[in-house]
Amino acid sequence: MIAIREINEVGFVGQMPEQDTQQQVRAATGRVLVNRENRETVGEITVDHPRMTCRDVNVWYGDKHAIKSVSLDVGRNEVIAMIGPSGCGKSTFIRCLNRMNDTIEGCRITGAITLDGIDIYGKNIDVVPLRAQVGMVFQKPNPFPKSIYENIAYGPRIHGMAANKAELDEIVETSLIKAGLWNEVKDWLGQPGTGLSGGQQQRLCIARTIAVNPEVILMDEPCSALDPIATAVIEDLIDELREQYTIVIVTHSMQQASRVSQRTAYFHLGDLIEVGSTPQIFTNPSHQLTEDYITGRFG
Amino acid sequence: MRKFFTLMAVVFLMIALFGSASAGSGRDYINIVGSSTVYPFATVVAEQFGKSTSFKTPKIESTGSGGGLKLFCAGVGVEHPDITNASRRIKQSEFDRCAQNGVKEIIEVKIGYDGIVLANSKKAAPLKLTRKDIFLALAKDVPDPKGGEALIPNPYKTWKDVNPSLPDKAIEVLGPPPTSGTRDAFVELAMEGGAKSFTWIKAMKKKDKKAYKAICHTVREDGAYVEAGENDNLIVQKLEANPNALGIFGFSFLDQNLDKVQGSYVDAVEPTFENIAEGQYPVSRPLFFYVKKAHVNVIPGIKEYLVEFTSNKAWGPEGYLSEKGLIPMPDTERKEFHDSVNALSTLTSLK
Amino acid sequence: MSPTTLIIILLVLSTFGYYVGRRRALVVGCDSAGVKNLHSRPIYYGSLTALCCGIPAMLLFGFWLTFESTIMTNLVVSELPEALQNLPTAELNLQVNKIRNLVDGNIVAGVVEAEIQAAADHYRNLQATSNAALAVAAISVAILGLMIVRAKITPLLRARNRVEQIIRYMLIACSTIAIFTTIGIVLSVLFESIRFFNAVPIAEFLFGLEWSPQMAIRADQVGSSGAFGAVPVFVGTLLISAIAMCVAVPIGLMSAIYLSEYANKTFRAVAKPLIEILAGIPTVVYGFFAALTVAPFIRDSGDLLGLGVSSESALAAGAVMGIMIIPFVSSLSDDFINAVPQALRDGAYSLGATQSETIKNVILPAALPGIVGGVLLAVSRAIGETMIVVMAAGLAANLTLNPLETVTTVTVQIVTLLVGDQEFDSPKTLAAFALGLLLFVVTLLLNIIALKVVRKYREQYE
Amino acid sequence: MNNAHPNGISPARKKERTLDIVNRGLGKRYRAERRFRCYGLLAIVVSMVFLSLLFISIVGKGYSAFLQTFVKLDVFLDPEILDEQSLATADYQGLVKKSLRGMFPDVAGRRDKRMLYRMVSSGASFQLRDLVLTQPDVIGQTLPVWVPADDDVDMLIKGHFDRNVDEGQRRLKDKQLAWIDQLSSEDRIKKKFNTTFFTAGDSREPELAGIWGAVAGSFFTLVVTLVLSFPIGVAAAVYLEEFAPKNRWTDLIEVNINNLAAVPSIVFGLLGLAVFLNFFGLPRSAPIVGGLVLALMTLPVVIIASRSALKAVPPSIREAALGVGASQMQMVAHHVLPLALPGMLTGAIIGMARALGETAPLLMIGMVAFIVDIPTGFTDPATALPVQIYLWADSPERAFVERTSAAIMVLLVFLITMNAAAVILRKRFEKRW
Repeated sequence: MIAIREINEVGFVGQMPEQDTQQQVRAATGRVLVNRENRETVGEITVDHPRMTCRDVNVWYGDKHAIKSVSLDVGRNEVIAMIGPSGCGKSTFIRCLNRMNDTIEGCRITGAITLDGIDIYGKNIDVVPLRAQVGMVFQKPNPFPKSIYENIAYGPRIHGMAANKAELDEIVETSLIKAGLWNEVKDWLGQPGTGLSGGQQQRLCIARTIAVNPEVILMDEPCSALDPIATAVIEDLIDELREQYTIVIVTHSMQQASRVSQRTAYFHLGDLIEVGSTPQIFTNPSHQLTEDYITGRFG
Repeated sequence: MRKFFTLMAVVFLMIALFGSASAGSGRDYINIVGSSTVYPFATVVAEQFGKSTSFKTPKIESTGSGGGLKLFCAGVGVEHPDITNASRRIKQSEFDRCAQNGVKEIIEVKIGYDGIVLANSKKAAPLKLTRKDIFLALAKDVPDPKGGEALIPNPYKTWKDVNPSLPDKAIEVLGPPPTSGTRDAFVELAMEGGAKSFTWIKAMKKKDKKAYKAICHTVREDGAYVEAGENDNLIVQKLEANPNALGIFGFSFLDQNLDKVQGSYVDAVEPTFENIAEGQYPVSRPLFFYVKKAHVNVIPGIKEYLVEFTSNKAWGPEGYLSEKGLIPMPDTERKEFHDSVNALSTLTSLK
Repeated sequence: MSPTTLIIILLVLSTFGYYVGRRRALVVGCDSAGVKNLHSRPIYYGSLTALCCGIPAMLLFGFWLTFESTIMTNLVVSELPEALQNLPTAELNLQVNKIRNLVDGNIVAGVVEAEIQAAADHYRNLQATSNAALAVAAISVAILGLMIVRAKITPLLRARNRVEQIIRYMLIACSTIAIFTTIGIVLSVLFESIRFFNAVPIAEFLFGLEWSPQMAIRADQVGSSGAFGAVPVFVGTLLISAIAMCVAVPIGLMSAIYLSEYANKTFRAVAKPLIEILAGIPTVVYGFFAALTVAPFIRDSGDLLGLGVSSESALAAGAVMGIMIIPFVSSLSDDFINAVPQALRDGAYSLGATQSETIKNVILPAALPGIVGGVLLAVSRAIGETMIVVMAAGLAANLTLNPLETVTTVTVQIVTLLVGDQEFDSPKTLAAFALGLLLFVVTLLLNIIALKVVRKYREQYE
Repeated sequence: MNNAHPNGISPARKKERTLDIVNRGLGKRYRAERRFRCYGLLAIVVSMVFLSLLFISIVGKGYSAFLQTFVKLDVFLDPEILDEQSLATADYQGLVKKSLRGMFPDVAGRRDKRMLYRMVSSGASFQLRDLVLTQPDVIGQTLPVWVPADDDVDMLIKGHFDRNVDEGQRRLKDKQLAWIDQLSSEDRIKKKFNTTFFTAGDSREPELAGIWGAVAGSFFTLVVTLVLSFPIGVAAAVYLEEFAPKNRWTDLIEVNINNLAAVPSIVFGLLGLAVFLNFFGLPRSAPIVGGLVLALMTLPVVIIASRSALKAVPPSIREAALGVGASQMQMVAHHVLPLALPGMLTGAIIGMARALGETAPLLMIGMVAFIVDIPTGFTDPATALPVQIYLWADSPERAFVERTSAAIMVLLVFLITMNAAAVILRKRFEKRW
């Protein structure tokens, strides 16, 4: 197959500066796409009783076509991982799920994304409750320049979730407990959140998200700025959170994806190449691109 | 690099040009300072003088009579002013100070009269005051209204308190600071005049002149008298905005703004051109300027400026100064000063 | 030869030196093994020659001009007849002025006496001689410099380093001017202030509650009591500044928020420069506006409400000053709001905060230190603002916090105390310098704090 | 929405779904949102209102100053009065008066005559003099001459005086009004463009006053300021940004510069008074002193702007230059400075604009005098445009209010042009690295 050879050829350019790689890969896959007339995703994109469904989602940043016709379901109480090389659109994709892309100028989205059967890009949909339901944790921990307590209490406070101080205290405590941070910070709740270590900050951000009691949590490479020990703590946390929440996690670490997720979706240059159960994707990928990526030929 | 050199070269060129321009050139224009009351008259004369002769137009700074005399008396020489305007006569202390600094020959020129008016906005009714009212309203300490020869801090808040025939309005008077000749003349003519109506105060003049002056000349400082600077025009603007306030300024400002403000009657005399010229209006004072004789043949144009100022077309009854509000002197007085200026006769002592 | 011609000649000479130096370098460089042998590029040899030719000559020229006038005057005076020479200095000075006017061809007053005319001719001669001497001296210095450098040019001469060294010294000299300015300011107000504090105790000045500097300036005049307590003046200044801030901070901050968070590009492109026009309007225009438009308006509206508003109310001056400061606050706040990282906004939005909640609870607290610094800078500007208060605020130093009353400010007092009356001995004029010192110190402290805060804030997000 | 699935909240605290809680408070929150947004818009609207009020009030007061009322006189240039010897000093005023009397032969009495003479400006006689001096052959003819009307007449024609108020409260009396009406009906009154305003120096007569003297004063002052502050400012910025080692000395310089940028301008006036006037003995009221003071005041602005322009040049360019073996000085002169120059120029223009509008320090150094002659050099006594505005704001004549406003308009035109130039320069040369 010519297409695969093309990709194989670009495999080595991964060592070149990122920009060049992308351009080369784009050039290469330009040819790939011509050959791959049917761009349908390999694997089962649907699940029973999906929490969120995406159909034919396209995203443009100005002229740049960042996501190309992606369809994918997110099931209940599962952790679904998005993997793929840099710039493949996985972050863009999850930012569509709670309309964080709205804040980016020149971003245009087509297609349908539903949450519990309701189109979140529908005319009368309000982003505020949507985002309260679909929380998000970012690549770089971004605690507010306030105390730890205030960081957690911020969401419940603006949404009016606590009737009084005691309830708020309780929410803060449970959230911190769930995020596994309680024991570390319970005596320092008044200290600024920015004073914590990177891993703690990220868990603080997770706790902040949990405090609003969302139904879906989006995590955009939550461990990329952390060391392996902090990463391990977060991964354990994700595992625990799965009990109560639906989690969509973007990661460029395949190991992490295999450790925390039940399903994995592989993105490549804006296309969703393959979806499947995590063990299947990592042990027996159906698509050549997936296999190349997983086996480390590029990425 | 080359650009940098060019830049540097230009800088040096400029600095050198300035240097050469400022080094060693003489002053060829008259430098006048002094009263803000005389300023409008002096500037008109200066302008006429500049336009009708080949001399440069004098430079005139408005510094107030006190400040002007101080600068004037600082010494003889190009760096000191040649002429100072004053809205009152030079005082003995100033005269001595001048002499002490080498300014021994001073030519005194009286140019005319100016009424000091207490004016208020046309939106309110004109006030009919007496000098006694003015004294009682504005002095720092006034005779105890209960009688007796004691002084108490000024208790009056409204004009009605001062005199029941006056309106029930708060006393708010905008007037000049003590550096101003207008203020000097005002306290001397209006307040002292009013204070004299108390016989015991009048009697004090002979006994204890200093205490007498302190009573007559000290203006209250509790906010009823607002020192509004020497900017008479702004006072007029402010009066227009505030119908309750009175302003103290020269007649020329009243004359210019007759559509906005009106002068209060003082001792039943309205401040009009005629009344002041005839000496009816009690609060009017002469205006002067003083010239250093030592400068006369050195700084170009001083003599010619004096001629212009003392010409009939300037200070005469139909002269252009009267149009600006200066009240001309009687013919004999004008002639007297005209002659003394022509003869450059100097002030020997203050009679 | 006039100084201007001389300067031009020196410049031409320097240019000539440049070519001589370059040429020499080429010749010297080629003498050995080609141009490559030269330490620096030929233009540096040229530049070095030009500098060594021009700078000493220019310095000589400068010194000459500085002292020329004094020396010549003395020479001329010594030639004057005894009678004139024996005049007191001041009158001699006048005669010299007359001579100078004659020399300059100005109109001269009165009759020109023969001896004065002679002196003027003498002066003119001297001037001609001096100019000629200066020309000869400067040109010879220039040529000498040129020759020396030219002779020194060898392939080993490190011309570039020397040129760069000279330029570096010039740059250093330029950068120290700021220090000299500060020293100049401090000295120029300090000496007079010390004299003032000799007359008025410093504690009385700083803590006195009464300000009434209108002392009698002559012995026979009865002035006011002459109290020099700066507290009312400062309270007045702070009152007006506070009013200004009450106008400027909310409006400036809210406009900055709207422009940076809500407005679309076109709106921003139009509104931002328009707001900034407010900062470009000279303060004298604001003063005129305040005195003639705003103050009467406030006064009239006060009357409608049955309030007694002074026609020189602090409110009018403060409000107009606030308008002036709006763009200052808004553009600084804009900078700081834009400096808040997008990640913080994302964090808040992802929790479901509305835009205003994000702004109020996340962006503003994050930008607060910067904004506070900016506001402090604005306060220091308000305190030092002069023309608006000179034209619209009063002179009466009332110790009050009522914005409807008249108050006075430090700058108003400086202007009224100093404009015109220039003699440096009464506490009245000296008080202006003490106030100037106080003003300088207060704004200095404010600026230092503000700049520290701002810098710290900038580092936080850099 | 589908609420069938248990969402795992601890059974102890039975909680509603987030969505419901959020939706409940949403209306209130959106109202707050809209309110907040409105405040923002309001703030901008308020600033715009202030700006337009300012402009409207000034333009409304001042636009009429660009026109001036002229009166046509038929002047007989009497050879008896104008003899050859004293053409420059002849009684031109008399000629003007005579022609006025000729037009209104029935005016009698000193008072009335005076009122009549007051109708035309005192500048009329100088205008006649200039006419005769330039064209001596007109002597003996009767010429129609347009002379400027007096400021009161001017104000009336422009509608600034209300002619319906009581006579006693008017500057123009009924008789004068009648004469004016007669003149207008004879087409002898006309409003023409006021060239005097742009070509004359200060004057006590509003109809003869112009801003040219002040503009020239401002020009000389700004030349001094520019020549001193720009090169020195750029040199200082280059040193501090490119060469200075980081030590206490340069720290001190930095702190100084930042402080000086925020020191009140009046303090610079005090500096000028003490140092330039009293210590160096430079002349009062001279543009050179004004320029020096303003240069010191603008210097920090120029330095700060130049430094940020230098900072904006990316280090990669410096490294590239150093990498090919340029010396530090060469790197700066050949690469950094040319790239930063537009930014520096922008800063300089803004600094100049600020200096042009500055008044307070000039008050301290005596540039507030009455000066009629147009300054021709750096040491001539001069005033500056903003100071002229300050002086005119003080003048008693009503006609000066419109002239003040007109002078403000001229000043604003200058300032807006300069700022626009700075903006254009920035736009034109702005590089995104």
